[in-house]
Amino acid sequence: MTDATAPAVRSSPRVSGAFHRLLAFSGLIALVIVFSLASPNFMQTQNILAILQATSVNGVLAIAATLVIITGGIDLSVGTLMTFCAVVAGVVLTFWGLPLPVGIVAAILAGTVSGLVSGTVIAKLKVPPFIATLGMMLILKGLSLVISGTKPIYFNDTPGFTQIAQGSFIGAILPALPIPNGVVILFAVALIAAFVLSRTALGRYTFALGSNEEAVRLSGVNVDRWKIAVYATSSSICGIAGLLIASRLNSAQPALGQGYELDAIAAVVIGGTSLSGGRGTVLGTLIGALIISVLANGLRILSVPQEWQTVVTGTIIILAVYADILRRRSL
Amino acid sequence: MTDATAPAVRSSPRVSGAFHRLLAFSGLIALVIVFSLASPNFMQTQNILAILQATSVNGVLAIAATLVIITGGIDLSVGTLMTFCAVVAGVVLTFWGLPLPVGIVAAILAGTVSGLVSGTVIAKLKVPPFIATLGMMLILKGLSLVISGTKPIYFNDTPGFTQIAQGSFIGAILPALPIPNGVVILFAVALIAAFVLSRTALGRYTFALGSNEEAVRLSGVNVDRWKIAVYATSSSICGIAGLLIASRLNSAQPALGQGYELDAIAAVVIGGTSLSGGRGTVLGTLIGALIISVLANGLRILSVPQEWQTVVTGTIIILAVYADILRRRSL
Amino acid sequence: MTGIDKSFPGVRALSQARFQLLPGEVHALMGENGAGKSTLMKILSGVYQRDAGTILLDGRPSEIASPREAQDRGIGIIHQELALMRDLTAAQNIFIGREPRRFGILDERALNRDAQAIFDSMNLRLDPTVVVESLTIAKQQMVEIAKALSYRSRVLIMDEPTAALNDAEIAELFAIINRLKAEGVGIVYISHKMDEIKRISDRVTVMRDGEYVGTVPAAETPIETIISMMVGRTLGSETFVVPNTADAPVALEVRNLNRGREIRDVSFSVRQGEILGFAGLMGAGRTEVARAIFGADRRESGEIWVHGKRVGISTPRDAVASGIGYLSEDRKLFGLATGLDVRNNIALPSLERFTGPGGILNDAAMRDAARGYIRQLSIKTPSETQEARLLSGGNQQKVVIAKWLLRDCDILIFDEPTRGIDVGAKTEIYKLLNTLAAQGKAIIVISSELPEVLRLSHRIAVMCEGRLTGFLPGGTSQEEIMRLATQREPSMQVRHAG
Amino acid sequence: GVPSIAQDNYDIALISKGFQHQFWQAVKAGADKAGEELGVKVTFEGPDTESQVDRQMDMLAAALSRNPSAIGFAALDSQAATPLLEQAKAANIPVIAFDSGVDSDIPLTTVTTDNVAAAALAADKMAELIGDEGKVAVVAHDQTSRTGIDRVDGFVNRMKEAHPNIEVVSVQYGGGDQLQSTEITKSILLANPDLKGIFGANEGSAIGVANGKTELGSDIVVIGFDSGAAQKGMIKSGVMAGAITQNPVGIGYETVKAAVGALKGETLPKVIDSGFNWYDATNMDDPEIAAVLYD
Ligand SMILES: Nc1ncnc2c1ncn2[C@@H]1O[C@H](COP(=O)(O)OP(=O)(O)OP(=O)(O)O)[C@@H](O)[C@H]1O
Ligand SMILES: Nc1ncnc2c1ncn2[C@@H]1O[C@H](COP(=O)(O)OP(=O)(O)OP(=O)(O)O)[C@@H](O)[C@H]1O
Ligand SMILES: [Mg+2]
Ligand SMILES: [Mg+2]
Repeated sequence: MTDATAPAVRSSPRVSGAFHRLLAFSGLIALVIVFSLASPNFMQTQNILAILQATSVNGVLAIAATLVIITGGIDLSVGTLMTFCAVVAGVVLTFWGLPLPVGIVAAILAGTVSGLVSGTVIAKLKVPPFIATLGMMLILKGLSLVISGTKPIYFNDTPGFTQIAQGSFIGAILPALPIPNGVVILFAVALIAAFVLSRTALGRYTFALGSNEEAVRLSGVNVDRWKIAVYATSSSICGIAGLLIASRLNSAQPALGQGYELDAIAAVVIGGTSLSGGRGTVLGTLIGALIISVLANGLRILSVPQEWQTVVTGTIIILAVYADILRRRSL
Repeated sequence: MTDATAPAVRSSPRVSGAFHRLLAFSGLIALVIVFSLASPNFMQTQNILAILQATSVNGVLAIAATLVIITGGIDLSVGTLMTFCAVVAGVVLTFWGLPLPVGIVAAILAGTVSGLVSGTVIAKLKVPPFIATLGMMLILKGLSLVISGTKPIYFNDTPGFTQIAQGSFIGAILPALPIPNGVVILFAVALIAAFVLSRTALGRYTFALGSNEEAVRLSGVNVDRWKIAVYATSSSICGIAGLLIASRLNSAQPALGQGYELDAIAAVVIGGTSLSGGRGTVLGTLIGALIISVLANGLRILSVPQEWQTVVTGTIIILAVYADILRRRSL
Repeated sequence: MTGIDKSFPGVRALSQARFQLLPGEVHALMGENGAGKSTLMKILSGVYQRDAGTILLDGRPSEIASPREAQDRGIGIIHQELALMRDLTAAQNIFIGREPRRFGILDERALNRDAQAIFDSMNLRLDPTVVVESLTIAKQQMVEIAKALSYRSRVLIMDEPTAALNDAEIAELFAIINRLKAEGVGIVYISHKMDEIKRISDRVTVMRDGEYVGTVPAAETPIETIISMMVGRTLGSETFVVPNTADAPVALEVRNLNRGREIRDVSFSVRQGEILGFAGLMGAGRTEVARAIFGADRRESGEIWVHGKRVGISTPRDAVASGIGYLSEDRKLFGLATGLDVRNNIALPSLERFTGPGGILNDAAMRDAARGYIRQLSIKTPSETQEARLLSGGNQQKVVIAKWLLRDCDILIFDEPTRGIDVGAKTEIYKLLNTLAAQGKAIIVISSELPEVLRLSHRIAVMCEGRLTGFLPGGTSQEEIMRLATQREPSMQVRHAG
Repeated sequence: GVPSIAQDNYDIALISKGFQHQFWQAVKAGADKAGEELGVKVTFEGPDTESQVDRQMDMLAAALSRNPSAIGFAALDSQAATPLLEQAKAANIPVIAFDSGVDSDIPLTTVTTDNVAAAALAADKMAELIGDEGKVAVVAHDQTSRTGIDRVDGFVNRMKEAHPNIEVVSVQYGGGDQLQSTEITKSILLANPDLKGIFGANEGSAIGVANGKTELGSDIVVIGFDSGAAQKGMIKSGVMAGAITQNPVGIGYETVKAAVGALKGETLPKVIDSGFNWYDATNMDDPEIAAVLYD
């Protein structure tokens, strides 16, 4: 047991983290190559921007879902929560006529509060996350209709509002690169989330909870508080998604949102995060979300009939995950 | 080990199984009482039959989902698979003009085959159930549109077809009790599923897989084969659901189905089956499905505005599960 | 088995390993934690596939591609980590894959009858219809043994079967082993308990770092020789001086603790610098007491005083805040976040210490701290970023110890601290406990190994059926402990001793 | 019709509000027919539900990336589409609106049905059939989509204005899902035993209403919307009194035709009204009615 007896640990040559991460892109890259060869319209700047723009909302939602899924939970309410936050922004900006920053803060705060509620129901009342967030999904769906008066709320009186997702700060500086703000926000959210996950106490507890909640509790950690914090953080990110989609549509559409949770969770799982918790990355989720949008866009560009688009998408999602499994196994 | 040293196993006085099961109904009974008091129209025979009829499709789907969920898996494809099986019945009966029994067998067989595919993808390729069945959900959705020619298929040439769900064998014998066949089929499926789960090898391995798959493998059991068998069985039951819905609508509607998986899974979880596998009952699922239909029916009977219906449903789903948690804790 | 190689990502578990088993012999397989014993046996039982080497069964080269094939060839195994289906009953676990059927339908009556027959043959009182999740680890272990016996194998591998058993159960197991031996069954016996090796085995094979060291006859070889083969040097057998802690201040006092039938009016205190051993039979309630003090389970009544102040402990967080650390007896379930790496497991209770402004973690400081303990406790791991679940059992245990050391608790409760830990490491841990006590920490050690309790404790508390039946001085005898451990009523001895 | 002349490989992308429903499939059929006759390539896409405004934006964006000759667009929310329509304009891609209008001057023309007027006609027919008094209900498909709002408003307001003795006791939404609409109908009927009629505001809702009526053995008056084999059968068998039909095949056909016209530089009227009709057992086999019905 002393240094003399403990043998040097013979670690086999490890594939470097960076290379590993690059390989994770392979499914995405394969898709991009296939579509580029199949259609000259695919690799156009405009189309790339369209794909990124189409990824922004689902990407942000998927990042929110990633946090919760790493704890071993699930959040079915991300879609309707996004809508709810958008409607809250609509009420604050259009009905009450308050200035833009107030609306932005209100939307994100609406997310936070909703997350505190689901988190509390899950952590304190011990209701399984699936049920708690299913309930929240319905509650938020109903509330969005109630507070909006079942009508879309338009942001015509808040001129800057469409700029949130549709404007382009980067394009204003570098006209050659008119990347919409929505995409920039997606990447900013991803960076921050990745940082939180890897470098902060919140992130560490997120992984720990998913790994073995009982062990965390017996380590003297306030498990409930951290779990609620994770749901609140995740839901605040849904608030950002709400602002993005409202800005893209220049309106808060109260009926939209249900069904989006499935795409978000799919992106997370395609990205290699395990539904049983304890592991996952924001980068993976981003790739997962991109795979979904590239597929949808590419099949449309190729004018594949819509019923076949669905079949192909289903098949490729399975294959992409299978390829990822093979890759991991071979490492 | 000897009598002297081993203390008698101190099992706390156990509430008898029957009583325990009765208590599980409490949420359902509470709802029924509330609605009966609130509206005289609720406790009418006709309305009770309407509720049961409304439960039949979701109930059968939920039973299918129960099997898979007990193994620790999930099946997102139950809804679109149901549709696919209905469309297959339509093709066989209406397009090909074959006799009714052939159509029934074809629908169930379509389910079995689809289950064999998902089961194989999950067991052999190790694709997580969430992704495998998400992919299948999309594939089946597309295929239903493709083989139906994106049009509903009507069963007007197969006169007995509507009888499957809408007729009433019992009513023919006891006119006072016009219970539709769809409801009888639901209960028959429930009985058989309960029997399979508790008394057959398939059922035993279903629980064993959800309890500790690795231990089952180490015990020398052919885990893959049994897992595929569970998915195939579950999907065959979706075939029955397909026949039920097609019979009720007298048509196979290729566009319907997505979204039904959420109701089915909700029924399972409300019924006390754990999403992490290893435990669950068909009776619980049946109660879960009934809770969902009673809620929907009762709120409509009370003419609660639809947006509020959603809010109330969400709240009650959470409360029902919370009450169940409290009940278990107090036992 | 000859020339067996096996590598895992980042680890070479076996290299040119070798093992030979004769019919009707008990062959002990020895080695330090992580030496590769379990891995070698998993290869023999079809769980893992070897990278290289040959396996001969009855002199013929054989491939064992799956656990099923191993069973078919008459090789049975009791795994080190319990491999039970927690939601199934004991009988259902035992006969999984071989359920008796009538007309294709499961025959539960026959199933339970057959299981009961096996339990009877083991002198085990256990209801075959009880769900295994509700059993104690010891009982679960007995179910595993019953399951292995039910296969009627020619070769039976037992990977640390006694880690969770008490002496009476061990005696019963040995009787079973002797019976099997007489029937010509070859038994591979893995254990870290040296006395057992002498008692039960015919030959001993020692492994070190995945390599074969040698095979010796058990009877003729002194324990010291086996140990030095295992660790590659001789260990001094330190004897510990019992320091006088009689006037040291009381660190922890428990008054009238109650919880159902598991804990009945338990009162005791521990002084700074004192090691209080807790002895008792399986199910005596020692773990329950520890968990109740730590706030892991709700207690019905009772007060807890730390350093003379009454503290309200209702969650483990309160306990940790009061300076109490608890090392659980089931590390897989309660001790380790198995998906996290070693570093984060060690830092888990102390994360706040490494948290800077904005909640940002100081990973470098965490790494240094973790490396310190990896060195201090000789935790065998490729690096501090290895996932905890990939460590061998003993090394996982050390990680859990490290996390409480890093948390710097004044009061430490060790529940079966050396379960599944090799001799070398055990000595290290004993030394460690003594050092900690010498530093003034109050220590409670719960152990089912009486020699361990006797060797470590300054004072011994004995429990029976939820009651404290008495306190004994450190140097007492096993007989004295057993007397109190089977005594139903509290003794004359002063209840608030200490 | 029109002689089949190759039109320089025109590629026309139609982005509709839906895809799987029979109404949209009929629009697609009309568009395909025009495509074949005029020798142009036509693609047709739409989101799963009429609330998925952003999905429709993604479809429109992908269609623009394809750089089509012209675009046909049925906006779920006309404001949301403005930036993309601007993009189309900048790329000189003519845009034809169909089904409902777009609040913008970019579309060269709009091929549409007046849903409010169509639903008002349904209200008048309902009043006529129930003797201008009593309780009625509406089962609609969507609470927030344009057609959902217009048809509910058209029906309810017409009742208020022209038929004061009729009370609309319940308006519920079943997402156009036949089964859900069936359950809703049964609840409404059970809660209001004296109900006289229900208006099903689109195809799925109408079939659901008729199903619910059959399952309960009720004898209320059912008025539907749109056509399809099921509704036609129900009207023939008397379960449904009649229905309003739009002319979806005509909408699809006219949209493609207008697009080709625009590409050839023809001037187009501001609105192409595709019209609507009441049909019941008595007139459904009339040639001009049969022509606008679809299976
Ligand atoms: N699945 C695995 N993946 C990676 N490494 C592993 C795996 N299983 C075992 N190892 C490593 O292989 C080595 C041998 O482990 P093994 O479990 O065989 O040791 P052991 O002799 O049984 O130890 P103990 O006495 O602690 O049980 C250890 O270094 C361990 O960390
Ligand atoms: N999870 C559980 N469910 C039901 N009963 C339990 C559970 N855990 C412990 N018990 C029961 O509580 C009593 C006290 O068990 P405890 O584990 O505290 O004993 P112990 O003295 O620590 O023994 P061991 O040496 O087995 O750890 C026993 O009768 C045991 O069967
Ligand atoms: Mg081992
Ligand atoms: Mg214990």
